[in-house]
Amino acid sequence: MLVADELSIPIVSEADIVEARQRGRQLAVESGFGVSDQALIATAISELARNILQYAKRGEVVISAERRGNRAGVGVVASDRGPGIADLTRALEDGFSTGNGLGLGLPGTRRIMDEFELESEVGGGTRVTVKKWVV
Amino acid sequence: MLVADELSIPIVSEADIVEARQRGRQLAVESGFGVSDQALIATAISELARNILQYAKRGEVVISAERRGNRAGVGVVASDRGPGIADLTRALEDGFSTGNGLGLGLPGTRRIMDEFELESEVGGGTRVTVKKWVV
Amino acid sequence: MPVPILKQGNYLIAPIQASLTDEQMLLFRSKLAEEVGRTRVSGVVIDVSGLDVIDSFTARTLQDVTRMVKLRGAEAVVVGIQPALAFAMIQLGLGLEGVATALDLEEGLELIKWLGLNRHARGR
Amino acid sequence: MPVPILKQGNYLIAPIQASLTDEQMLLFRSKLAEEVGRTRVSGVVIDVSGLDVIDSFTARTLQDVTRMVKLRGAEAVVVGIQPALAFAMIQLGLGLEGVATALDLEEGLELIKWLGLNRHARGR
Ligand SMILES: Nc1ncnc2c1ncn2[C@@H]1O[C@H](COP(=O)(O)OP(=O)(O)O)[C@@H](O)[C@H]1O
Ligand SMILES: Nc1ncnc2c1ncn2[C@@H]1O[C@H](COP(=O)(O)OP(=O)(O)O)[C@@H](O)[C@H]1O
Repeated sequence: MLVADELSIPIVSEADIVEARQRGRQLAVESGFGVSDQALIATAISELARNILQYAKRGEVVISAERRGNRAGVGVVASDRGPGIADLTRALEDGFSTGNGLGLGLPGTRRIMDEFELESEVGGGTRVTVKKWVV
Repeated sequence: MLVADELSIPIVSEADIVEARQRGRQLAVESGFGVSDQALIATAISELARNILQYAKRGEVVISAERRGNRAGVGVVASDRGPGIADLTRALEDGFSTGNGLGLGLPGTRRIMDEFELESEVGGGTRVTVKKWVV
Repeated sequence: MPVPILKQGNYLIAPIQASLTDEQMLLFRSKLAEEVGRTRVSGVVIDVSGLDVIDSFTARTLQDVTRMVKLRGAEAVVVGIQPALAFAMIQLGLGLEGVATALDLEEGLELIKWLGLNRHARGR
Repeated sequence: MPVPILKQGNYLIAPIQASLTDEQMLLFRSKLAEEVGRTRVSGVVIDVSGLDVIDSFTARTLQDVTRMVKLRGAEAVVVGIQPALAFAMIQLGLGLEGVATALDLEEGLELIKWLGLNRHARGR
Protein backbone atom coordinates (compact mmCIF):
# COMPACT_ATOMS: atom_id res chain seq x y z
CA MET A 1 0.00 0.00 0.00
CA LEU A 2 1.20 3.40 -0.92
CA VAL A 3 1.16 5.98 1.80
CA ALA A 4 1.29 9.67 1.13
CA ASP A 5 4.04 11.33 3.11
CA GLU A 6 1.71 13.98 4.28
CA LEU A 7 -2.03 14.15 4.62
CA SER A 8 -4.07 17.23 5.34
CA ILE A 9 -7.48 16.87 6.95
CA PRO A 10 -9.65 19.99 7.12
CA ILE A 11 -11.42 20.27 10.46
CA VAL A 12 -14.81 21.87 10.11
CA SER A 13 -17.18 19.37 11.72
CA GLU A 14 -17.20 16.72 14.41
CA ALA A 15 -16.94 13.96 11.88
CA ASP A 16 -13.58 15.42 10.85
CA ILE A 17 -12.25 14.83 14.37
CA VAL A 18 -13.01 11.14 14.00
CA GLU A 19 -11.59 11.10 10.48
CA ALA A 20 -8.37 12.78 11.57
CA ARG A 21 -7.67 10.45 14.44
CA GLN A 22 -8.47 7.38 12.35
CA ARG A 23 -6.06 8.53 9.66
CA GLY A 24 -3.47 9.21 12.32
CA ARG A 25 -3.86 5.76 13.76
CA GLN A 26 -3.55 4.20 10.33
CA LEU A 27 -0.34 6.07 9.69
CA ALA A 28 0.93 5.01 13.11
CA VAL A 29 0.24 1.38 12.25
CA GLU A 30 2.06 1.72 8.95
CA SER A 31 4.99 3.44 10.65
CA GLY A 32 5.49 0.46 12.91
CA PHE A 33 4.07 1.79 16.18
CA GLY A 34 2.70 -0.71 18.69
CA VAL A 35 -0.93 -0.72 19.73
CA SER A 36 -0.36 1.48 22.81
CA ASP A 37 1.38 4.17 20.81
CA GLN A 38 -1.28 3.98 18.11
CA ALA A 39 -3.86 4.81 20.76
CA LEU A 40 -1.73 7.63 22.15
CA ILE A 41 -1.31 9.22 18.73
CA ALA A 42 -5.00 8.88 17.89
CA THR A 43 -5.94 10.39 21.25
CA ALA A 44 -3.59 13.34 20.82
CA ILE A 45 -5.03 14.08 17.37
CA SER A 46 -8.53 13.87 18.79
CA GLU A 47 -7.73 16.45 21.46
CA LEU A 48 -6.05 18.86 19.04
CA ALA A 49 -8.74 18.55 16.39
CA ARG A 50 -11.46 19.14 18.95
CA ASN A 51 -9.72 22.28 20.18
CA ILE A 52 -9.68 23.60 16.62
CA LEU A 53 -13.38 22.98 16.19
CA GLN A 54 -14.29 24.31 19.60
CA TYR A 55 -12.13 27.40 19.83
CA ALA A 56 -11.38 28.32 16.22
CA LYS A 57 -14.41 26.79 14.46
CA ARG A 58 -12.21 25.61 11.56
CA GLY A 59 -8.65 24.69 10.78
CA GLU A 60 -6.65 21.69 9.65
CA VAL A 61 -4.70 18.74 10.92
CA VAL A 62 -1.71 17.62 8.88
CA ILE A 63 -0.28 14.21 9.67
CA SER A 64 3.01 13.11 8.23
CA ALA A 65 5.33 10.14 8.18
CA GLU A 66 8.60 11.28 9.73
CA ARG A 67 12.11 9.93 9.68
CA ARG A 68 15.13 10.98 11.71
CA GLY A 69 18.24 8.94 11.12
CA ASN A 70 16.84 5.43 11.03
CA ARG A 71 13.95 6.14 13.37
CA ALA A 72 10.43 6.31 12.02
CA GLY A 73 7.87 8.58 13.49
CA VAL A 74 4.57 10.38 13.06
CA GLY A 75 4.16 14.13 13.03
CA VAL A 76 0.98 16.10 13.56
CA VAL A 77 0.44 19.79 12.94
CA ALA A 78 -2.88 21.20 14.10
CA SER A 79 -3.36 24.77 12.97
CA ASP A 80 -6.09 27.34 12.77
CA ARG A 81 -6.63 31.06 12.24
CA GLY A 82 -8.89 31.33 15.25
CA PRO A 83 -8.71 33.67 18.25
CA GLY A 84 -5.37 32.39 19.51
CA ILE A 85 -4.39 31.81 23.13
CA ALA A 86 -3.65 34.75 25.41
CA ASP A 87 -1.76 32.95 28.14
CA LEU A 88 0.20 29.96 26.83
CA THR A 89 1.52 29.01 30.25
CA ARG A 90 -1.93 28.69 31.74
CA ALA A 91 -3.25 26.87 28.67
CA LEU A 92 -0.65 24.21 29.36
CA GLU A 93 -1.70 23.74 32.98
CA ASP A 94 -3.73 20.68 33.88
CA GLY A 95 -7.32 21.67 34.42
CA PHE A 96 -7.27 25.08 32.77
CA SER A 97 -10.13 25.56 30.34
CA THR A 98 -11.83 28.68 29.03
CA GLY A 99 -14.43 26.44 27.47
CA ASN A 100 -16.38 23.73 29.11
CA GLY A 101 -13.58 21.19 29.00
CA LEU A 102 -11.52 19.26 31.49
CA GLY A 103 -8.49 21.34 30.54
CA LEU A 104 -6.39 18.25 29.86
CA GLY A 105 -6.15 18.44 26.08
CA LEU A 106 -2.98 20.48 25.69
CA PRO A 107 -1.06 19.32 28.79
CA GLY A 108 -2.16 15.73 28.15
CA THR A 109 -1.07 15.83 24.52
CA ARG A 110 2.27 17.20 25.66
CA ARG A 111 2.67 14.21 28.01
CA ILE A 112 1.57 11.77 25.34
CA MET A 113 3.89 12.86 22.55
CA ASP A 114 7.70 12.93 22.40
CA GLU A 115 7.89 16.42 20.98
CA PHE A 116 5.46 19.24 21.54
CA GLU A 117 5.43 22.81 20.37
CA LEU A 118 2.69 25.38 20.86
CA GLU A 119 2.63 28.65 18.96
CA SER A 120 -0.19 31.10 19.16
CA GLU A 121 -0.95 34.72 18.53
CA VAL A 122 -4.02 36.47 19.84
CA GLY A 123 -6.16 37.26 16.83
CA GLY A 124 -3.81 35.34 14.56
CA GLY A 125 -4.41 31.70 15.32
CA THR A 126 -2.83 28.68 16.92
CA ARG A 127 -0.46 26.00 15.76
CA VAL A 128 0.42 22.87 17.70
CA THR A 129 3.20 20.68 16.34
CA VAL A 130 3.78 17.26 17.89
CA LYS A 131 5.84 14.21 17.03
CA LYS A 132 6.23 10.72 18.29
CA TRP A 133 9.02 8.27 17.45
CA VAL A 134 8.98 4.51 17.28
CA VAL A 135 11.12 3.26 20.17
CA MET B 1 -48.91 34.29 21.51
CA LEU B 2 -47.12 37.58 21.42
CA VAL B 3 -43.82 37.66 23.22
CA ALA B 4 -42.09 40.83 24.33
CA ASP B 5 -38.54 40.93 23.04
CA GLU B 6 -37.23 41.81 26.43
CA LEU B 7 -38.59 41.33 29.89
CA SER B 8 -37.22 42.84 33.05
CA ILE B 9 -37.87 41.13 36.36
CA PRO B 10 -36.90 43.06 39.50
CA ILE B 11 -35.28 40.80 42.07
CA VAL B 12 -36.12 41.88 45.59
CA SER B 13 -37.56 38.74 47.16
CA GLU B 14 -37.27 34.98 46.90
CA ALA B 15 -40.51 34.77 44.97
CA ASP B 16 -38.83 36.84 42.27
CA ILE B 17 -36.21 34.11 41.78
CA VAL B 18 -38.96 31.64 40.98
CA GLU B 19 -40.73 34.18 38.78
CA ALA B 20 -37.56 34.95 36.84
CA ARG B 21 -36.68 31.36 36.10
CA GLN B 22 -40.24 30.51 35.11
CA ARG B 23 -40.30 33.43 32.70
CA GLY B 24 -36.95 32.33 31.36
CA ARG B 25 -38.16 28.82 30.78
CA GLN B 26 -41.25 30.10 29.02
CA LEU B 27 -39.13 32.19 26.69
CA ALA B 28 -36.88 29.18 26.08
CA VAL B 29 -39.91 27.11 25.12
CA GLU B 30 -41.10 29.81 22.73
CA SER B 31 -37.64 30.15 21.23
CA GLY B 32 -37.64 26.49 20.28
CA PHE B 33 -35.28 25.05 22.90
CA GLY B 34 -35.67 21.40 23.83
CA VAL B 35 -36.61 20.30 27.32
CA SER B 36 -32.99 19.82 28.47
CA ASP B 37 -31.97 23.30 27.38
CA GLN B 38 -35.09 24.75 28.97
CA ALA B 39 -34.00 23.29 32.28
CA LEU B 40 -30.46 24.58 31.81
CA ILE B 41 -31.64 28.11 31.11
CA ALA B 42 -34.06 28.10 34.04
CA THR B 43 -31.33 26.77 36.33
CA ALA B 44 -28.84 29.42 35.24
CA ILE B 45 -31.38 32.19 35.87
CA SER B 46 -32.12 30.73 39.28
CA GLU B 47 -28.45 30.82 40.24
CA LEU B 48 -27.91 34.38 38.99
CA ALA B 49 -31.08 35.72 40.58
CA ARG B 50 -30.23 34.12 43.91
CA ASN B 51 -26.78 35.69 43.85
CA ILE B 52 -28.38 39.10 43.37
CA LEU B 53 -30.69 38.59 46.32
CA GLN B 54 -28.03 37.08 48.52
CA TYR B 55 -25.08 39.34 47.81
CA ALA B 56 -26.64 42.59 46.57
CA LYS B 57 -30.10 42.43 48.21
CA ARG B 58 -31.77 43.79 45.06
CA GLY B 59 -31.23 44.02 41.34
CA GLU B 60 -32.85 42.84 38.16
CA VAL B 61 -32.86 40.05 35.65
CA VAL B 62 -33.54 40.92 32.03
CA ILE B 63 -34.36 38.07 29.69
CA SER B 64 -34.49 38.58 25.97
CA ALA B 65 -35.20 36.70 22.77
CA GLU B 66 -32.01 36.77 20.71
CA ARG B 67 -31.26 36.14 17.09
CA ARG B 68 -27.94 35.78 15.31
CA GLY B 69 -28.13 35.07 11.63
CA ASN B 70 -30.84 32.44 11.53
CA ARG B 71 -30.16 31.07 15.00
CA ALA B 72 -32.56 31.79 17.81
CA GLY B 73 -31.40 32.16 21.37
CA VAL B 74 -32.13 33.43 24.84
CA GLY B 75 -30.13 36.13 26.58
CA VAL B 76 -30.07 36.86 30.29
CA VAL B 77 -28.55 39.89 31.99
CA ALA B 78 -28.44 39.77 35.78
CA SER B 79 -27.32 43.08 37.24
CA ASP B 80 -27.20 44.81 40.57
CA ARG B 81 -25.61 47.79 42.33
CA GLY B 82 -24.42 45.69 45.22
CA PRO B 83 -20.93 45.30 46.72
CA GLY B 84 -19.33 43.83 43.57
CA ILE B 85 -16.80 41.03 43.43
CA ALA B 86 -13.20 41.63 44.45
CA ASP B 87 -11.57 38.63 42.80
CA LEU B 88 -13.33 37.59 39.61
CA THR B 89 -11.00 34.69 38.94
CA ARG B 90 -11.71 33.08 42.30
CA ALA B 91 -15.44 33.75 42.01
CA LEU B 92 -15.39 31.63 38.87
CA GLU B 93 -13.69 28.70 40.56
CA ASP B 94 -15.76 25.66 41.47
CA GLY B 95 -16.44 25.65 45.18
CA PHE B 96 -15.51 29.24 45.99
CA SER B 97 -18.15 30.99 48.08
CA THR B 98 -17.97 33.96 50.44
CA GLY B 99 -21.51 33.14 51.49
CA ASN B 100 -22.74 29.83 52.65
CA GLY B 101 -23.17 28.40 49.18
CA LEU B 102 -21.74 25.51 47.24
CA GLY B 103 -19.80 27.97 45.10
CA LEU B 104 -21.11 26.42 41.90
CA GLY B 105 -23.45 29.19 40.78
CA LEU B 106 -21.10 31.24 38.64
CA PRO B 107 -18.83 28.47 37.28
CA GLY B 108 -21.85 26.22 36.78
CA THR B 109 -23.74 28.91 34.90
CA ARG B 110 -20.71 29.40 32.73
CA ARG B 111 -20.69 25.68 31.88
CA ILE B 112 -24.40 25.66 31.23
CA MET B 113 -24.59 28.61 28.85
CA ASP B 114 -22.94 29.12 25.46
CA GLU B 115 -21.76 32.64 26.23
CA PHE B 116 -20.84 34.06 29.60
CA GLU B 117 -19.56 37.45 30.64
CA LEU B 118 -18.95 38.66 34.17
CA GLU B 119 -18.33 42.32 34.92
CA SER B 120 -18.03 43.67 38.41
CA GLU B 121 -16.71 46.66 40.26
CA VAL B 122 -16.13 46.69 43.99
CA GLY B 123 -18.67 49.12 45.42
CA GLY B 124 -20.27 49.54 42.01
CA GLY B 125 -22.15 46.35 41.37
CA THR B 126 -22.14 43.22 39.27
CA ARG B 127 -23.44 42.32 35.86
CA VAL B 128 -23.55 38.82 34.41
CA THR B 129 -24.51 38.45 30.76
CA VAL B 130 -25.21 34.99 29.39
CA LYS B 131 -26.63 33.59 26.18
CA LYS B 132 -27.65 30.25 24.87
CA TRP B 133 -28.38 29.34 21.26
CA VAL B 134 -30.72 26.76 19.81
CA VAL B 135 -28.52 24.13 18.16
CA MET C 1 -47.28 26.39 48.98
CA PRO C 2 -46.09 24.18 51.80
CA VAL C 3 -45.07 20.62 51.05
CA PRO C 4 -47.57 18.01 52.24
CA ILE C 5 -46.04 15.32 54.41
CA LEU C 6 -48.06 12.11 54.25
CA LYS C 7 -47.72 9.09 56.48
CA GLN C 8 -47.98 5.69 54.87
CA GLY C 9 -47.39 2.85 57.25
CA ASN C 10 -43.92 3.14 58.64
CA TYR C 11 -42.85 5.85 56.18
CA LEU C 12 -43.35 9.48 55.41
CA ILE C 13 -43.85 10.62 51.85
CA ALA C 14 -43.12 14.23 50.99
CA PRO C 15 -44.07 15.22 47.46
CA ILE C 16 -42.62 18.60 46.57
CA GLN C 17 -45.23 19.66 44.11
CA ALA C 18 -44.10 22.92 42.64
CA SER C 19 -41.38 25.51 42.65
CA LEU C 20 -40.61 26.40 46.22
CA THR C 21 -39.05 29.60 47.36
CA ASP C 22 -35.89 29.19 49.39
CA GLU C 23 -37.81 29.96 52.55
CA GLN C 24 -40.45 27.32 51.83
CA MET C 25 -37.67 24.86 51.14
CA LEU C 26 -36.04 25.59 54.50
CA LEU C 27 -39.41 25.38 56.24
CA PHE C 28 -39.94 22.00 54.66
CA ARG C 29 -36.57 20.88 55.95
CA SER C 30 -37.39 21.68 59.57
CA LYS C 31 -40.91 20.37 59.35
CA LEU C 32 -39.75 17.05 57.97
CA ALA C 33 -37.19 16.59 60.71
CA GLU C 34 -39.90 17.25 63.28
CA GLU C 35 -42.37 14.90 61.69
CA VAL C 36 -39.84 12.09 61.72
CA GLY C 37 -39.74 12.44 65.50
CA ARG C 38 -43.46 12.89 65.98
CA THR C 39 -44.54 9.99 63.81
CA ARG C 40 -41.62 7.72 64.72
CA VAL C 41 -41.35 6.42 61.15
CA SER C 42 -38.27 4.58 59.96
CA GLY C 43 -37.97 6.27 56.60
CA VAL C 44 -38.82 9.21 54.41
CA VAL C 45 -39.27 9.42 50.65
CA ILE C 46 -38.89 12.88 49.17
CA ASP C 47 -40.47 13.13 45.74
CA VAL C 48 -39.02 16.00 43.73
CA SER C 49 -40.71 15.16 40.44
CA GLY C 50 -42.75 18.37 40.70
CA LEU C 51 -39.76 20.69 40.87
CA ASP C 52 -39.13 22.94 37.87
CA VAL C 53 -35.48 23.48 38.74
CA ILE C 54 -32.94 21.87 41.04
CA ASP C 55 -30.31 24.54 41.42
CA SER C 56 -27.41 24.59 43.84
CA PHE C 57 -29.54 25.90 46.70
CA THR C 58 -32.18 23.20 46.22
CA ALA C 59 -29.58 20.45 45.84
CA ARG C 60 -27.82 21.55 48.97
CA THR C 61 -31.07 21.70 50.92
CA LEU C 62 -31.99 18.20 49.75
CA GLN C 63 -28.61 17.04 50.95
CA ASP C 64 -29.17 18.75 54.29
CA VAL C 65 -32.67 17.31 54.67
CA THR C 66 -31.51 13.76 54.11
CA ARG C 67 -28.67 14.23 56.57
CA MET C 68 -31.04 15.61 59.18
CA VAL C 69 -33.41 12.71 58.71
CA LYS C 70 -30.52 10.29 59.13
CA LEU C 71 -29.41 12.01 62.31
CA ARG C 72 -32.94 11.56 63.61
CA GLY C 73 -32.47 7.86 63.07
CA ALA C 74 -34.49 7.31 59.91
CA GLU C 75 -33.62 6.65 56.28
CA ALA C 76 -34.22 9.09 53.45
CA VAL C 77 -34.48 8.61 49.71
CA VAL C 78 -34.92 11.27 47.03
CA VAL C 79 -37.00 10.15 44.05
CA GLY C 80 -38.27 11.60 40.79
CA ILE C 81 -35.35 13.63 39.47
CA GLN C 82 -36.39 14.16 35.85
CA PRO C 83 -33.82 13.49 33.08
CA ALA C 84 -33.57 17.14 32.05
CA LEU C 85 -32.95 18.22 35.63
CA ALA C 86 -30.43 15.42 36.19
CA PHE C 87 -28.56 16.74 33.19
CA ALA C 88 -28.64 20.34 34.42
CA MET C 89 -27.44 19.22 37.86
CA ILE C 90 -24.49 17.38 36.40
CA GLN C 91 -23.50 20.38 34.29
CA LEU C 92 -23.72 22.59 37.33
CA GLY C 93 -21.57 20.17 39.30
CA LEU C 94 -24.27 18.90 41.65
CA GLY C 95 -23.96 15.16 42.13
CA LEU C 96 -26.06 14.89 45.34
CA GLU C 97 -23.25 12.98 46.96
CA GLY C 98 -24.34 10.95 49.95
CA VAL C 99 -28.01 11.06 48.99
CA ALA C 100 -29.85 7.84 48.19
CA THR C 101 -31.88 8.16 45.01
CA ALA C 102 -34.52 6.07 43.28
CA LEU C 103 -36.52 6.43 40.11
CA ASP C 104 -39.95 7.13 41.56
CA LEU C 105 -42.14 6.70 44.62
CA GLU C 106 -42.59 2.97 44.11
CA GLU C 107 -38.90 2.25 43.78
CA GLY C 108 -38.18 4.68 46.57
CA LEU C 109 -40.40 2.77 48.98
CA GLU C 110 -38.73 -0.49 48.00
CA LEU C 111 -35.32 1.00 48.56
CA ILE C 112 -36.21 2.48 51.88
CA LYS C 113 -37.55 -0.82 53.19
CA TRP C 114 -34.37 -2.46 52.12
CA LEU C 115 -32.34 0.25 53.81
CA GLY C 116 -34.28 -0.17 57.01
CA LEU C 117 -33.62 -3.89 57.04
CA ASN C 118 -29.93 -3.40 56.50
CA ARG C 119 -29.20 -0.52 58.76
CA HIS C 120 -28.37 -2.73 61.69
CA ALA C 121 -26.21 -4.98 59.65
CA ARG C 122 -24.23 -1.87 58.85
CA GLY C 123 -23.91 -0.93 62.48
CA ARG C 124 -25.65 2.35 62.46
CA MET D 1 -24.49 5.52 14.38
CA PRO D 2 -26.64 5.53 17.46
CA VAL D 3 -25.74 3.30 20.38
CA PRO D 4 -28.12 0.37 20.86
CA ILE D 5 -29.57 0.15 24.35
CA LEU D 6 -30.56 -3.41 25.20
CA LYS D 7 -32.61 -4.58 28.14
CA GLN D 8 -31.56 -7.76 29.89
CA GLY D 9 -33.62 -8.61 32.93
CA ASN D 10 -33.26 -5.83 35.41
CA TYR D 11 -30.42 -4.12 33.55
CA LEU D 12 -29.69 -2.09 30.48
CA ILE D 13 -26.66 -2.86 28.36
CA ALA D 14 -25.32 -0.14 26.09
CA PRO D 15 -22.53 -1.28 23.78
CA ILE D 16 -20.79 1.68 22.18
CA GLN D 17 -19.67 -0.01 19.03
CA ALA D 18 -17.60 2.45 17.09
CA SER D 19 -16.21 5.94 17.09
CA LEU D 20 -18.94 8.34 17.97
CA THR D 21 -18.97 12.00 17.14
CA ASP D 22 -19.42 14.32 20.10
CA GLU D 23 -23.01 14.90 19.15
CA GLN D 24 -23.80 11.18 19.00
CA MET D 25 -22.15 10.78 22.39
CA LEU D 26 -24.36 13.52 23.88
CA LEU D 27 -27.43 12.00 22.28
CA PHE D 28 -26.53 8.68 23.85
CA ARG D 29 -26.25 10.37 27.23
CA SER D 30 -29.79 11.79 27.13
CA LYS D 31 -31.28 8.63 25.66
CA LEU D 32 -29.78 6.46 28.39
CA ALA D 33 -31.09 8.68 31.19
CA GLU D 34 -34.55 8.44 29.67
CA GLU D 35 -34.41 4.70 29.12
CA VAL D 36 -33.54 4.16 32.78
CA GLY D 37 -36.87 5.72 33.62
CA ARG D 38 -38.87 4.03 30.91
CA THR D 39 -37.61 0.53 31.59
CA ARG D 40 -37.31 0.91 35.37
CA VAL D 41 -34.10 -1.07 35.48
CA SER D 42 -31.85 -0.95 38.50
CA GLY D 43 -28.59 -0.76 36.63
CA VAL D 44 -26.81 0.07 33.41
CA VAL D 45 -23.66 -1.42 31.90
CA ILE D 46 -21.91 0.76 29.33
CA ASP D 47 -19.58 -1.27 27.14
CA VAL D 48 -16.91 0.91 25.57
CA SER D 49 -14.85 -1.91 24.08
CA GLY D 50 -15.74 -0.72 20.59
CA LEU D 51 -14.33 2.79 21.03
CA ASP D 52 -11.22 3.66 19.08
CA VAL D 53 -10.26 6.52 21.38
CA ILE D 54 -11.30 7.71 24.81
CA ASP D 55 -10.22 11.32 24.86
CA SER D 56 -11.06 13.96 27.41
CA PHE D 57 -14.43 14.70 25.87
CA THR D 58 -15.45 11.04 25.83
CA ALA D 59 -14.18 10.47 29.36
CA ARG D 60 -16.06 13.43 30.65
CA THR D 61 -19.25 12.36 28.93
CA LEU D 62 -18.92 8.87 30.41
CA GLN D 63 -18.58 10.48 33.81
CA ASP D 64 -21.65 12.62 33.19
CA VAL D 65 -23.67 9.65 31.96
CA THR D 66 -22.94 7.58 35.03
CA ARG D 67 -23.77 10.50 37.33
CA MET D 68 -27.05 11.08 35.53
CA VAL D 69 -27.95 7.42 35.82
CA LYS D 70 -27.26 7.62 39.55
CA LEU D 71 -29.46 10.69 39.95
CA ARG D 72 -32.19 8.68 38.24
CA GLY D 73 -31.77 6.10 40.96
CA ALA D 74 -29.92 3.32 39.15
CA GLU D 75 -26.35 2.04 39.19
CA ALA D 76 -23.93 2.37 36.31
CA VAL D 77 -20.76 0.50 35.38
CA VAL D 78 -18.38 1.14 32.50
CA VAL D 79 -16.76 -1.97 31.05
CA GLY D 80 -14.37 -2.87 28.27
CA ILE D 81 -11.74 -0.15 28.45
CA GLN D 82 -9.00 -1.69 26.31
CA PRO D 83 -5.47 -1.76 27.78
CA ALA D 84 -4.05 0.61 25.17
CA LEU D 85 -6.83 3.12 25.80
CA ALA D 86 -6.45 2.78 29.56
CA PHE D 87 -2.81 3.68 29.14
CA ALA D 88 -3.60 6.69 26.96
CA MET D 89 -6.22 7.85 29.46
CA ILE D 90 -3.76 7.72 32.33
CA GLN D 91 -1.20 9.68 30.35
CA LEU D 92 -3.79 12.26 29.49
CA GLY D 93 -4.80 12.53 33.13
CA LEU D 94 -8.24 10.96 32.83
CA GLY D 95 -8.91 8.76 35.84
CA LEU D 96 -12.71 8.44 35.44
CA GLU D 97 -13.09 9.39 39.10
CA GLY D 98 -16.35 8.27 40.61
CA VAL D 99 -17.09 5.83 37.83
CA ALA D 100 -17.42 2.13 38.62
CA THR D 101 -15.55 0.02 36.09
CA ALA D 102 -15.25 -3.68 35.34
CA LEU D 103 -13.26 -5.76 32.89
CA ASP D 104 -16.02 -6.85 30.56
CA LEU D 105 -19.76 -7.31 30.26
CA GLU D 106 -19.80 -10.42 32.42
CA GLU D 107 -17.90 -8.83 35.27
CA GLY D 108 -19.89 -5.66 34.80
CA LEU D 109 -23.16 -7.47 35.35
CA GLU D 110 -21.77 -9.10 38.46
CA LEU D 111 -20.58 -5.79 39.79
CA ILE D 112 -23.84 -4.05 39.13
CA LYS D 113 -25.80 -6.67 41.01
CA TRP D 114 -23.45 -6.28 43.91
CA LEU D 115 -23.70 -2.50 43.79
CA GLY D 116 -27.47 -2.71 43.83
CA LEU D 117 -27.37 -4.83 46.95
CA ASN D 118 -24.85 -2.60 48.64
CA ARG D 119 -25.89 0.82 47.51
CA HIS D 120 -26.58 1.98 50.99
CA ALA D 121 -23.70 0.46 52.76
CA ARG D 122 -21.70 2.78 50.53
CA GLY D 123 -23.58 5.77 51.85
CA ARG D 124 -25.45 6.87 48.86
N1 LIG E 1 -6.93 25.98 18.86
C1 LIG E 1 -7.15 26.81 19.90
N2 LIG E 1 -7.51 28.10 19.69
C2 LIG E 1 -7.74 28.93 20.73
N3 LIG E 1 -7.62 28.55 22.03
C3 LIG E 1 -7.25 27.28 22.29
C4 LIG E 1 -7.01 26.34 21.27
N4 LIG E 1 -6.64 25.17 21.84
C5 LIG E 1 -6.67 25.37 23.16
N5 LIG E 1 -7.04 26.64 23.46
C6 LIG E 1 -7.15 27.27 24.79
O1 LIG E 1 -6.37 26.51 25.71
C7 LIG E 1 -7.21 26.03 26.78
C8 LIG E 1 -6.75 24.69 27.27
O2 LIG E 1 -6.94 23.73 26.25
P1 LIG E 1 -7.05 22.19 26.62
O3 LIG E 1 -5.93 21.86 27.56
O4 LIG E 1 -7.14 21.41 25.37
O5 LIG E 1 -8.38 22.09 27.47
P2 LIG E 1 -9.93 22.16 27.05
O6 LIG E 1 -10.00 21.97 25.56
O7 LIG E 1 -10.57 21.08 27.84
O8 LIG E 1 -10.39 23.55 27.46
C9 LIG E 1 -8.60 26.04 26.20
O9 LIG E 1 -9.59 26.12 27.20
C10 LIG E 1 -8.56 27.27 25.30
O10 LIG E 1 -8.72 28.44 26.07
N1 LIG F 1 -24.24 39.53 42.41
C1 LIG F 1 -23.17 39.37 43.19
N2 LIG F 1 -22.70 40.40 43.95
C2 LIG F 1 -21.62 40.26 44.73
N3 LIG F 1 -20.92 39.12 44.83
C3 LIG F 1 -21.32 38.06 44.10
C4 LIG F 1 -22.45 38.13 43.25
N4 LIG F 1 -22.58 36.93 42.65
C5 LIG F 1 -21.58 36.16 43.10
N5 LIG F 1 -20.81 36.83 43.99
C6 LIG F 1 -19.59 36.34 44.66
O1 LIG F 1 -19.06 35.24 43.94
C7 LIG F 1 -19.00 34.08 44.78
C8 LIG F 1 -19.25 32.82 43.97
O2 LIG F 1 -20.58 32.82 43.51
P1 LIG F 1 -21.27 31.43 43.13
O3 LIG F 1 -20.34 30.67 42.27
O4 LIG F 1 -22.62 31.73 42.58
O5 LIG F 1 -21.35 30.65 44.51
P2 LIG F 1 -22.29 30.84 45.80
O6 LIG F 1 -23.45 31.72 45.37
O7 LIG F 1 -22.67 29.45 46.17
O8 LIG F 1 -21.42 31.50 46.83
C9 LIG F 1 -20.01 34.34 45.88
O9 LIG F 1 -19.74 33.61 47.05
C10 LIG F 1 -19.87 35.84 46.07
O10 LIG F 1 -18.73 36.13 46.86
